[in-house]
Amino acid sequence: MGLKLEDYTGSGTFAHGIHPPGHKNLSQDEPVRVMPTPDTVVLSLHQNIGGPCEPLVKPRQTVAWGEIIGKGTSFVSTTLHASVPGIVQRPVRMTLANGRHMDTLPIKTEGEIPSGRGLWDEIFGGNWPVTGLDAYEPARISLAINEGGLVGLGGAAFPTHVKIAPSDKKPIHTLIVNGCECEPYLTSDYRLMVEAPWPIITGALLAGRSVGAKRIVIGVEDNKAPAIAALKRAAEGTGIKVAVVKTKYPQGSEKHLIQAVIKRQVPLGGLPSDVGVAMSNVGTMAAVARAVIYKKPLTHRVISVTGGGIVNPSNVLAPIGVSFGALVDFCGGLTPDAARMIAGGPMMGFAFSNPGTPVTKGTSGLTVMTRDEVKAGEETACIRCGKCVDVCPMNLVPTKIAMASRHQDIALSRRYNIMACFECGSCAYTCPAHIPLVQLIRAGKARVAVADRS
Amino acid sequence: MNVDDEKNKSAGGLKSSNLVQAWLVLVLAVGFGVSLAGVQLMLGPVIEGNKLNETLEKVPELVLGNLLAAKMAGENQTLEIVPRQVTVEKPGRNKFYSVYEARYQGDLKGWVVKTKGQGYADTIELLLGLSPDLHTITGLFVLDQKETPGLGNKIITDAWRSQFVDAPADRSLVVIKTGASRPGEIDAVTGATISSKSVTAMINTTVGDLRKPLTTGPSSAGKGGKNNG
Amino acid sequence: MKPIDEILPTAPVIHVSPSPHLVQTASSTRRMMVDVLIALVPVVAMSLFVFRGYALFQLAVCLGGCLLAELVFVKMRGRPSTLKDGSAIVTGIILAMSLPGTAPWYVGTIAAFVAIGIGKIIFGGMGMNLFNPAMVGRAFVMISFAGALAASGFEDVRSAVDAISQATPMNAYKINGVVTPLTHLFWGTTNGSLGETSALACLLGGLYLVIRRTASWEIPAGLIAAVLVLGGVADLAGPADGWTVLHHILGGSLLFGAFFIATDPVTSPLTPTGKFIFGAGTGMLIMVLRLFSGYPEGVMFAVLFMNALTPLINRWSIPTPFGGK
Amino acid sequence: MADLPTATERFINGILPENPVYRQLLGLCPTLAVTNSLKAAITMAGAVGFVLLCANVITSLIRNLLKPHLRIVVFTLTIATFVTIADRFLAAYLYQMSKTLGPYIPLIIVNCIIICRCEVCASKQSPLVAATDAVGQSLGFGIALSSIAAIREILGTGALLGLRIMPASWPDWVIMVLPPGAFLTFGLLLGTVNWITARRGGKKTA
Repeated sequence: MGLKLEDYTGSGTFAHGIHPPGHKNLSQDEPVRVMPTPDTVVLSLHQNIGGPCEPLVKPRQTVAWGEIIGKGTSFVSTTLHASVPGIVQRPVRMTLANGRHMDTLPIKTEGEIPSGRGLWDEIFGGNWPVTGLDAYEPARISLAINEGGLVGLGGAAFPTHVKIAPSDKKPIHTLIVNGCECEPYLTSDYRLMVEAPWPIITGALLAGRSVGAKRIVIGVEDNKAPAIAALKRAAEGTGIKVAVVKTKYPQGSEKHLIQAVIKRQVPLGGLPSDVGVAMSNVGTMAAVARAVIYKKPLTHRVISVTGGGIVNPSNVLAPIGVSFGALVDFCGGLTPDAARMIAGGPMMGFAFSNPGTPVTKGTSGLTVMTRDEVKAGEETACIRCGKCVDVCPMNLVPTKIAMASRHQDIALSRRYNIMACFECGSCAYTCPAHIPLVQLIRAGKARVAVADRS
Repeated sequence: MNVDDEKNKSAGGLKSSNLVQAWLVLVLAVGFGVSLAGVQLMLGPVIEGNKLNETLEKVPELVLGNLLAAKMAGENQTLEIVPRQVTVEKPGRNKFYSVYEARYQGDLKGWVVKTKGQGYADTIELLLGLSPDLHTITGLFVLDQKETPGLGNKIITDAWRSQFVDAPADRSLVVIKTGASRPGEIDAVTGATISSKSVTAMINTTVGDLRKPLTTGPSSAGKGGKNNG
Repeated sequence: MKPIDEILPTAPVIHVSPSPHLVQTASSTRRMMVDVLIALVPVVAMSLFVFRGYALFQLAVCLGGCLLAELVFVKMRGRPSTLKDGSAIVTGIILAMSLPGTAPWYVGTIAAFVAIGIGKIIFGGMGMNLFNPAMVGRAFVMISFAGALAASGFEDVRSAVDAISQATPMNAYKINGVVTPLTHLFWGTTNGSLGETSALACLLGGLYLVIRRTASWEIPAGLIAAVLVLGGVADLAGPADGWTVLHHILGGSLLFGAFFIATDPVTSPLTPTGKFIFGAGTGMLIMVLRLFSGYPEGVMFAVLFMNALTPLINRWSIPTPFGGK
Repeated sequence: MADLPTATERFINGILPENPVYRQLLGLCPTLAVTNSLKAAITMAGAVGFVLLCANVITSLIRNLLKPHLRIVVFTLTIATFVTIADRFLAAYLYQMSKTLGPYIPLIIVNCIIICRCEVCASKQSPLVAATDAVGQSLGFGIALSSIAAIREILGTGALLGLRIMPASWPDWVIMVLPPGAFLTFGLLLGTVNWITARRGGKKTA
């Protein structure tokens, strides 16, 4: 199977990978619901990969919706805005879902913002031009993105202005918009593509112009036919292509989508720009369009609240900083057999236990799994069946790395390229001996990183 | 222990002197050398004798058979054994055989040939007794072998070796798996066909090689190599 | 307090753990063992059909021996019983299938104890062993009691079964130059070790394993390819005595070894490249042993030798990571 | 000096607590090579004992005259001499045994037990202590070799010292008299000795 797209040499897939059950039917046909503005939001000062931001507001200060409350401290860092209007409270140190302890700015809601359909229209509705975008200078686009506080909404939360900045050193020829939502359960990007394809297209055109890409392509997996149709319709006449790639985990990984679309391998430790590609998530593109054209910052995002442990699995448009507990309540609460709350999807997401944990810009979903689903098999001895080798999308030997890591053998784990692992979890999913491979490798990576520093 | 300490103190001077060290090593070396020479002088002949005896004491048995050899030993008679070396020219190389001529009161009673060849595990060394006219095999002894214990090394058993006694030497012996009945057929050792075949093949080759040098007499044997006897 | 799992689910109980949170529950080590057992069905059935009581007897001895050995040795180490994981059963059946039916009871018993004790437990139990346990056991008795095994087992003239009283095809060829017809080798109506006679049964079981991905296809593929190449060369170079490369493939324990012994995951390399090298190396050694050594068959020693090389092959075949040079 | 073991301690230590084979893992080359029959093992142990005794006594006698950096040279010289003497004697009076033992008698020169005893004991203590130490270590070596050889000979040939002791129906475990048998037997015995020691040690602390 090929892409059947002119100029794109990719085969639409990559080597290895797994096919976990999708469980997308729980929420894929649920139109995005708009959550009423919560009483408080808690905004972490560290919402992205890179440096945290510095608060610009004092406790008890009144802020408006979208007002800048934090400023990036470094290049790889971005602006933070109030996602609701209200009064800033004293900073609190909290544990985020990913386990990091961070200073947060709670804001007590006071004042009105559009609600329901009104809010949706405010953010995704309106007029999304596909022509006349030449008026926007590349440098201005990047600046507007930074001012909008945009980060990658797919989960990694890399500041978007860094990715989309025009660069002379590494010319970009292709912008790939990542519409692959390969994590099981999650459907937030899917719903956005179906319901609001126009801002995505506009945003992609703007981002493409900013990086100087000659080609723009949106990669979507073949299990999302309605999204493909919607995007194709919206993209008509713009030159943007939709690449239909194979449904497989982890197709949404940057490097693997590039391989699937243009058949280029991003070098180890390198970035997509090393092969002339810029990549961003579909949700980010919609936010780019809003930030550049309407000068509106990122304050809300679509979140999938799903899994067998949620009474009414849904896709929710919610302000950043809302607590996961409030999201759960909005979706009917937890079922009695709910056993694990995960920020993100079940393959790479972070489990947490405090319902007060706030949503950050990179939170693409909340998956609540049931007791039966998380029942882990008993760990037995590795019989070296090599199934983990067969599925590793990075072409590594996970069991060797994990064992080297278990025995704290840094040299051996380096020889097996431990740092190339991006913890997608394919190996641990497949392992018949139920060895916690990812956990071991993660510990090993930390150890190697420490050794590298000293 | 105190005594030791005092000794050390007094020896301190000796220990640090290079000259004393040199003399010590020299004296030791000479002492050891002399004692080794003594041992060699004393035991050398015995060892050489052992080596030769190992071969020679088998000769009567191999030429005359067990009974006759025992009888001769009982009557205190001995065979005259003349060792010689026979060289056989083969394409590309020469092959040497140690041959022992067994004579009794001047009459040629038979030959004993030392031969070696590749077995299953390692080289096998054989002593082969032949009648004077080289028509029959009169005996077989395995001098050295490293065949698999329990299988291949059964070639040293009397039972297996006795098959060769009185076997015809003027045609090739054949190994068969079980039930050798006709002359010239040899039963293989169970589970060790390779070892059995190796020994038989070595015998066939040796007899073939030596037929001409030995039957044409000692004088003509010199044609292929010099007579060392 | 009861453990969390035992509390009735009347209210959500949230606990955390690192990702991934999704596990493929359908696959487990036990399931893989069961797959091997299913794949062994045609082989066992064929051996029961050809050798009747002899096969039943050998199966009982080896299976009993292996289970008892596993029980005893694991207990000696003070570990919880590992009988349930099924690996001892697999070892037992493969061992029985690799022995001739006529081997006396003590051969099977000693082989079983050596297989489990020296082949597996001494290395630290399942997953740790360097050599294929069944082959360690077989090698031990093969060297110890060569007389009672392949070398002369078929000479048991008291045997009631016709097939037993003939030489194995490999021996018949090696010693007397007799070529067994291909059809006999294919269906398995010849003498030999219990499981090796029928090429058809081995192929059926092997295909099941490969399709289930319990055994990787690379090993049998590499092995058979190497035998084809070397056997083909021998065919062209050697005298036409009727023993062709096809006889090499269908005869002896080649297919049984290729599908059931060489594919033992614990003792074979991890990566596909490594597996292919392992298979090809085993195939080459088999042909070298068959053509040039004193033994008529070389599968066991070839597999054991390549087992010893497995850690090295693993080291040679570290795959280039995605995006690496 | 005062805390060096006495003659009695040296003697007892050599037999089990510091057994050269099982506890120190020294002299493994002959341990593996000549233990397929008890007779060969005893002869080997005897030869090692003779060399060890002579080397220890001579080393002890000259210990006060010797500079440390020369000691290995002198040890080797001494050992080589006595090994040659032992070898010649065997060839002269036990010709068949000498053929069986083959190169392993000359190889006693590099047997680490002897160098080790010269270094650890003889070069520090009096000839009397050195002599008892040599006897103790030789006994320990002999016990180790004999235990391995006895097991291998009985299992491998059904006999001990050439006398058949197993019933006629005993199937000889041929592998036991082959080199792999040496490794297996030695490994299992070593494991057993360690296991027993560990258990006894465990009880003591408990």
